[in-house]
Amino acid sequence: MAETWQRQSPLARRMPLDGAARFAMTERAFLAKITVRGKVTDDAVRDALGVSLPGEPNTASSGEDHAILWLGPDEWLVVGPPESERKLSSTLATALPDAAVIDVTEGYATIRLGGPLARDVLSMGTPLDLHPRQFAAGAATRTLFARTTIILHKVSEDPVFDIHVERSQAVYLWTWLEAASRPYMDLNPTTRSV
Amino acid sequence: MKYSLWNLLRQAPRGHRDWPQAWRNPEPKESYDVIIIGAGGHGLATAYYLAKEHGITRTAVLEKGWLGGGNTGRNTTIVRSNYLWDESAHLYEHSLKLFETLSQDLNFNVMFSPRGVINLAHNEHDLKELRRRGHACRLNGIDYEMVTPREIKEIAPIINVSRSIRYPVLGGAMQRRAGNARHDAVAWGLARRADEYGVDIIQNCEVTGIDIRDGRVTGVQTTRGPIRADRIGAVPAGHASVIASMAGLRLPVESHTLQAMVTEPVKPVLDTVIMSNTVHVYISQSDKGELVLGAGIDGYNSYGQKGGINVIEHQLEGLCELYPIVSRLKIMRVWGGIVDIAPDASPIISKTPVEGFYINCGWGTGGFKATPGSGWVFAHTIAQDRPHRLNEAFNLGRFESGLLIDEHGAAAVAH
Amino acid sequence: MQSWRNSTGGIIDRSRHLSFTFDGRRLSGHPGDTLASALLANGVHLVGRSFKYHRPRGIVGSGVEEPNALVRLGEGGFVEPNARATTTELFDGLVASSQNRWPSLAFDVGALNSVASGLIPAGFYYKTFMWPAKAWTFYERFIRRAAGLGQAPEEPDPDVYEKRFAHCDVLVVGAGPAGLQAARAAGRSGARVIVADEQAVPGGSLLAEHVTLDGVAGQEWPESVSKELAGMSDVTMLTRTTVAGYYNHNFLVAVERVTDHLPAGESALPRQRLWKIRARQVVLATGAIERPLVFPGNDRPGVMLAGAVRAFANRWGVRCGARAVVFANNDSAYRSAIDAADSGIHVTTIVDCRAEPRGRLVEEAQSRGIDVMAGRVISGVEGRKRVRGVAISTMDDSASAAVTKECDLVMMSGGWNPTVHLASQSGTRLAWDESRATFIPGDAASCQTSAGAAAGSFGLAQCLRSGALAGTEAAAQAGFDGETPAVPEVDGDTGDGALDLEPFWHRPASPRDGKAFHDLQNDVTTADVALATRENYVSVEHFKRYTTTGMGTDQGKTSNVNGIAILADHVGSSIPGVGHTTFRPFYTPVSIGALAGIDTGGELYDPVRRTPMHAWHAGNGAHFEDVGQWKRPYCYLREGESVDEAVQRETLAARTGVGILDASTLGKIDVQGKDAAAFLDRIYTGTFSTLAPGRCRYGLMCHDDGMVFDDGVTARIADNRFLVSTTTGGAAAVLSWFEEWLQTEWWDLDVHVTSVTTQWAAIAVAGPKSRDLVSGLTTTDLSPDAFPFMTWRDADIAGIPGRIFRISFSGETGYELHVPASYALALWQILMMAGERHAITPYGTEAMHVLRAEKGFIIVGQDTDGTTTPHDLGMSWLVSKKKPDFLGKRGLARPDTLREDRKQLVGLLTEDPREVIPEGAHVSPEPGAKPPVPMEGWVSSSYMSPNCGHSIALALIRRGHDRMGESVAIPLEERTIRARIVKPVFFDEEGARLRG
Amino acid sequence: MMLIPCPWCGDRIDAEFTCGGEAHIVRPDPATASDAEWADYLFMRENPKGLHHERWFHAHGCRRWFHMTRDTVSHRIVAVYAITESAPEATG
Ligand SMILES: Cc1cc2nc3c(=O)[nH]c(=O)nc-3n(C[C@H](O)[C@H](O)[C@H](O)COP(=O)(O)OP(=O)(O)OC[C@H]3O[C@@H](n4cnc5c(N)ncnc54)[C@H](O)[C@@H]3O)c2cc1C
Ligand SMILES: NC(=O)c1ccc[n+]([C@@H]2O[C@H](COP(=O)([O-])OP(=O)(O)OC[C@H]3O[C@@H](n4cnc5c(N)ncnc54)[C@H](O)[C@@H]3O)[C@@H](O)[C@H]2O)c1
Ligand SMILES: Cc1cc2nc3c(=O)[nH]c(=O)nc-3n(C[C@H](O)[C@H](O)[C@H](O)COP(=O)(O)O)c2cc1C
Ligand SMILES: [Zn+2]
Repeated sequence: MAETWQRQSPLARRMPLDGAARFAMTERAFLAKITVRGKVTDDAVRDALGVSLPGEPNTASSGEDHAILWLGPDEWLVVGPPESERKLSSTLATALPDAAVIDVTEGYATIRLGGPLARDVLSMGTPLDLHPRQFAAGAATRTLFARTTIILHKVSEDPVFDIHVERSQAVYLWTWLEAASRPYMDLNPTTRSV
Repeated sequence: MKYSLWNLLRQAPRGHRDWPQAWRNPEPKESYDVIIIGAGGHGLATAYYLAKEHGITRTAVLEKGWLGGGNTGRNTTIVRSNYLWDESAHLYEHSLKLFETLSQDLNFNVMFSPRGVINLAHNEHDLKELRRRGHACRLNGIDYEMVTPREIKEIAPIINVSRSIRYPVLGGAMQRRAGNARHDAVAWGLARRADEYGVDIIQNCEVTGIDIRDGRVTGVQTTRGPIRADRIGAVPAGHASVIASMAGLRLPVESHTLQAMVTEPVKPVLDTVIMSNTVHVYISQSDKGELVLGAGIDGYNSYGQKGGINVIEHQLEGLCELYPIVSRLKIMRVWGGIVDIAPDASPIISKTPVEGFYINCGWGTGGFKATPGSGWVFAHTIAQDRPHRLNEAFNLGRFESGLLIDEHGAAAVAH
Repeated sequence: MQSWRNSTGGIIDRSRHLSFTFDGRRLSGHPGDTLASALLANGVHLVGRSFKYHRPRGIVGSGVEEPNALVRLGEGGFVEPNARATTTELFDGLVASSQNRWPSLAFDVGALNSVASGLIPAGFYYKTFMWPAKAWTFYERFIRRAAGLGQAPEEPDPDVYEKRFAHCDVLVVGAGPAGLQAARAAGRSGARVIVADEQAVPGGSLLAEHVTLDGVAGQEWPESVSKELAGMSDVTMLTRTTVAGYYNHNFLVAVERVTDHLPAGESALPRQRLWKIRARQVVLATGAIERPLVFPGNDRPGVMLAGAVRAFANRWGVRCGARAVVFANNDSAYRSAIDAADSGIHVTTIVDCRAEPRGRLVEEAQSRGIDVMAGRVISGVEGRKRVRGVAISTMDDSASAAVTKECDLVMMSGGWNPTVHLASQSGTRLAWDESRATFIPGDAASCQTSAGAAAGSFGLAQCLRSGALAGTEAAAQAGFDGETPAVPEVDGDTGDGALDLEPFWHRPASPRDGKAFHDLQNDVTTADVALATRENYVSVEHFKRYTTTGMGTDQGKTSNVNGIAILADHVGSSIPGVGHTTFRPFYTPVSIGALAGIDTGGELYDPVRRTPMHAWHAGNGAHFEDVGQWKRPYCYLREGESVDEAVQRETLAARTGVGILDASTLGKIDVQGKDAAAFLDRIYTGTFSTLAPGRCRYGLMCHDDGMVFDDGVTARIADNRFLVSTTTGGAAAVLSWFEEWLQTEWWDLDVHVTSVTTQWAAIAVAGPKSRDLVSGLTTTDLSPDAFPFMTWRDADIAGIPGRIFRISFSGETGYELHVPASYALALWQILMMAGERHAITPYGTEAMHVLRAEKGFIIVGQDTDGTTTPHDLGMSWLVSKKKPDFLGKRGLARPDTLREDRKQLVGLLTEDPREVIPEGAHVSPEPGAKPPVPMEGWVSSSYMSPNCGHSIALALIRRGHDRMGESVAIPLEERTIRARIVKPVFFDEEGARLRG
Repeated sequence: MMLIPCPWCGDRIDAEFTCGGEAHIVRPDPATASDAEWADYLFMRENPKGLHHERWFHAHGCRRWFHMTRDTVSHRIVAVYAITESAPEATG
């Protein structure tokens, strides 16, 4: 019978890139991800998760265990620790009776990027302006990336970015990022962040 | 003076001093029997066939810019007739046949070059669609053959038929009688001949209004004054809605920018035309040596002859997949045209609710190939006040009754 | 070796030698050289053959304007045709060769065209090659071979390319004095600035001048400004970067040549990088391009732009000749003459078409012993592969007045054209400026301005000032206020840039004059203009296309204005009256590789979507097909098996034992909210509000014209929640369709739709043994009574929390198992193991297609085509008559959708049961007729059915529903197949298996 | 490449959106609409040269539909307004 260890994340076969000084990339497997749509109040969310709703478009709010990403005027993505999706969806469903709560944990893969080149490599794929003035830590949005759609979350100013991408396209995105960063992995950082 | 090698030889020592004007620049007269709006290929062909086939020569062709400067002058010159539905197949085939003798007919070399057009299939569904179209073509008497990747590679050695690319070439369909014609020459040759018949081609004359009395047209307003006529044929391509609105009509078309481009000229590398719907790119090489490239439309209404770079990028990504040697060639010029897209990707060649007002539009991304045929049936429609058998189905009424001629499969990518 | 190189002067590194070859000849140059400057240093002037007449051609300019010196670079996959020698940076080992000549540059057979040139004026091909009618393709072959310039590479490109987006407050295009000042001003304000210049180092024309700015040598000043800019954290200087296209809303595209100046393979960096820049404000400081003069023989190697000769001398320390004659209509040529003379060229004469040239420059030239011949023009050039002398005559050409001067270099200057390409692309209209005889930018389109020579200021001090002002203003417009930087004190500048120009466009040609070219690259002469005029190709656009003026790789940088002027003269109009042609991208040609970036080559071209079981499929013989972006197993090949055999085996196995199919790609949409049921009632032709939770129902979706566009099974999960399934290819479109109706029309409905396609993986288990197999893995009671057809249950499947659906597209007893995607591979493997005793068979999409065709189930997109209604499919039972409205209802009630003679879905049985009708074949009532043969339908699906033991087909045939039992003909190329119209169900008509 | 001001996400490149064509087309009552009225609703368009009220969908962003008034020649964006609103007066 199936055991938890038989769970396979979409990027399980990929070696993390560890060019920490320049560009690092790794999968964050099995994070719980819940889409919330509809009428949601800040109070209810805060009561349930201890995190408030992000107040502004293109932002996320984060607590110890959870991050809530604004994706649209009636759409949020709640991200929680691995294996918590069942509990998280029922908590949310109870707390938010007027909202649709959909578990999409398995529908998305998450890739974490870091290093001084991360912004440059991202700029090769996304038309978003990633200048710290425009896209500071805590910013989050859905956007176009190369030939797919991603949810981009700037986790910290170091910088660290989390990308959530539809599971079936995770390998594509990984391959793309790997190819885009390849010329720089053996070099000093030479691209310019603009 | 007739265009011929003999006359070229005679003119050479005289520094070509005696060649006459290809067409006149007449002043608009007060009235005509027929006014054609738009001196694109279709408008000029209409005027030409009105004269040639129906003896109507008191015709003015009004053009807001320079003749042939619309989509006729900015298309990728692909001419073929392998359409799916009978109605389209018959119309385009009629046009292809006219193309085959157009140079002689016009005494102007339009460089019709039946070098073959290949449509590629990149998946099972494509193959099915091509086969279906092939069976239809065969029964319609239109040449069509399925070709294997190996055969395609022989015809076009620069193509990559490896199975390892994203959308490998699984096969294709070829129409050998299809090919290219020189876009400008088609417009110029038609203009010269129509002019010989006495047709007034009036450039820099924009139609700004259509005069209607008791549900009948009586003439037009133009930037060069009013001109009277009780039959008006509008062939304004991308501007069809603008003209129609002057007659109080709305049309089932939307105007979009369609871009095309050329590389720097190189020695011949490709002697046929290759189109691909799935990879969204088509390619041929002009006689001057440029690779002529096209793709799909920009996704929003536009009357600007300039599109977005993203369309170009995606098209060239596909091009590099299929033809790896092009990567170091350079794009020299990119331009756009305004195409009028109909919901079923088929044209409208029709009478309208306004008597004496006829419309020919909706050719979208693919009407160059129809230039002579479209003019031929439109001339008939205007002269007889009823459609010819070949354009009967392409009426405006089909949108009301629901009998659309859905050619998306055969027309998807521009051509 | 470099006998034409001066020992001092210029900004090249004489301490290092770079070796390169041209047509196999080994030559040398220095870092800082372009290929052109190195060739000239070696005394090489003849570099190519012209496009049409194959005339010998030399280097004319010193930058992007170059019309002639196009060479082929590199070898093997690294070949680049049509590279401008004047902008190609020299590196060690560079290999260049000349183009468009055979067998050699010095002796070119194509030059016969020159002899026959009388026969091939502009547009000659329109007038001949028409007889006999089919002969054109014969002539065309020769024309094609003669045309084209360089040769394309024959191998794939080994280099990689990169694209990236960038954003800035101010983009400065051009880093000449104006651009650098603009960048400085904007940078100091704190704005985010990008400066792009196409050259290897910033400085623009300053690099070719002898001046000082605030006491710093003009050739060094740019470096000092760059240093200042480098210290600003939000300023980016991009050199070797050409801004090539200007798009809507200040979106510009630039190409950076990252490693083109390095030997092939030396750097791991991309060859080129495409910058896609969104700028709030743009300052165009793109400089100006010198205009040639049009006179007979002006194409001979050794006839050069005066400014280029000056640049070669000042920037590269190269003398372009020993003895020069200057031909000018303006003052700037005098500066070039003076600098040329100072560099060691013996400048004997300035032929000036102005009647009375005067001023300080004239005196200074004369003081160097240069003879100024006023009111004169060059009327002819001697020499073929190199200038040997010129004939000088009066304006009105009294031949008797002609004198000849020996020279090996002619320096010409017809004035300057501001580089307005990008300004014009941006939508700024150009205005004709009479005093400078050129087009300059008129009122700028929004968020953009031109500065320096690009705006028509030709004096250095003015350029510096206008740049500083433009930069300050642009920054302010973008919300950054700063002080305008001071204008450096200029010393050595020779004036305010007033050219004192008197236009000289051409002299009416007489036949004995020889060819005078206004477009060197496309070989267009003044005689061609005359011909075009005579034939009434006088609209500037007709003129361009008829003569091909400006249609070469240089896009007329040196030819357009001259061409227009000569045309204006011929038609008796003014230059603004004639107007100019359209400036379009790209400013200079851009490689296709750069525009494609890394988004090409297999997976990077378009995402490959994979299911969680993909690796298993790949490891077990899957023969994949592309369905949209998905890879799906078409069948699984066993050793020695053909695709057809595999499909037959799999099809049979699913009806005799048990088969499993990876159905994960089917679209799945979670629909929830109080009005979910009402919503689906509007979307589907059928009714879903009556569906009980726990049950499933098949439905068709139509567009509002009544044509079928997707189908699938929908399960009611709870009162307010449904799971809609869609076709694999239609998933995204259906989701968008839902959103569109919900947001734009039915915003009163409380419904949310979310894609869960990849959340759930799906495995279809089909076959008489399926219950046995699945029940071994779950405690859920699968007996038909407890778990009937078209129901679903939450279930624990092999320890995985999932759902079981009792639905079947194969028409077989079967289940669809849905589990969270990460468990799907494990479940698949468990099923394979558990199914061993039933010889479980994974089957692919094709077996699935055969199975469903046996049952007469349709595939949208295969058995429908955008003109097919539910009634045509025989599915009227799925179209509600009770609902007041649903999408498509009214569309289905139009006269032509109601007709009885529409094409309707039927089955076909061939007379010969082994014969499989080719898919796509058409049915004809008169199969033997001569084309056009009438057609009354077509075969949409056709297979050999191993379960029926004969072939089966689905077809859409006119009035088909009324024609059961009728025999029809399907004419093929070589024979006609006969078949009988039957109901479109071939297997288990009662559905015993489905329900059993 | 237009810069489209999404009412929710702010300025984004046009490639993130899909254009839904002419706005404010009223779906007639299917029970009473004539064939001509239905054809009008399905297919007939103003397709103006100049200001165009149209619908856009932020497909790669917030996935919201909204209205926009744009000049189809210059691509100047004149107004952006909610999908539930009717065309602003001033932009005719
Ligand atoms: C980039 C591109 C590539 C294409 N490639 C192909 C291809 O490969 N093969 C193919 O078959 N088709 C192709 N097409 C489509 C084809 O070009 C057109 O369908 C065809 O040329 C239309 O011809 P026309 O004479 O109807 O229109 P046009 O040539 O556009 O003529 C219409 C004329 O009407 C004039 N006009 C408009 N309004 C007024 C007014 N108010 N008063 C006076 N005059 C007016 C216009 O100025 C214009 O000259 C392509 C189109 C484009 C833009
Ligand atoms: N009277 C005369 O003799 C005369 C005439 C014209 C210019 N000039 C002199 O030329 C100078 C003009 O200064 P300026 O700063 O205006 O121009 P500039 O020519 O010095 O600099 C323009 C720079 O822009 C670059 N450039 C042009 N288009 C580009 C593009 N699309 N992408 C990237 N880079 C591009 C050029 O390569 C050049 O480096 C002054 O010194 C002026 O005196 C003199
Ligand atoms: C088939 C074809 C080939 C072309 N070849 C060239 C060419 O060799 N050089 C060039 O500059 N433009 C070429 N063009 C583009 C034209 O210069 C021009 O851009 C196009 O006709 C649109 O007109 P416009 O740019 O004036 O709006 C070609 C156009 C077509 C349709
Ligand atoms: Zn948005």
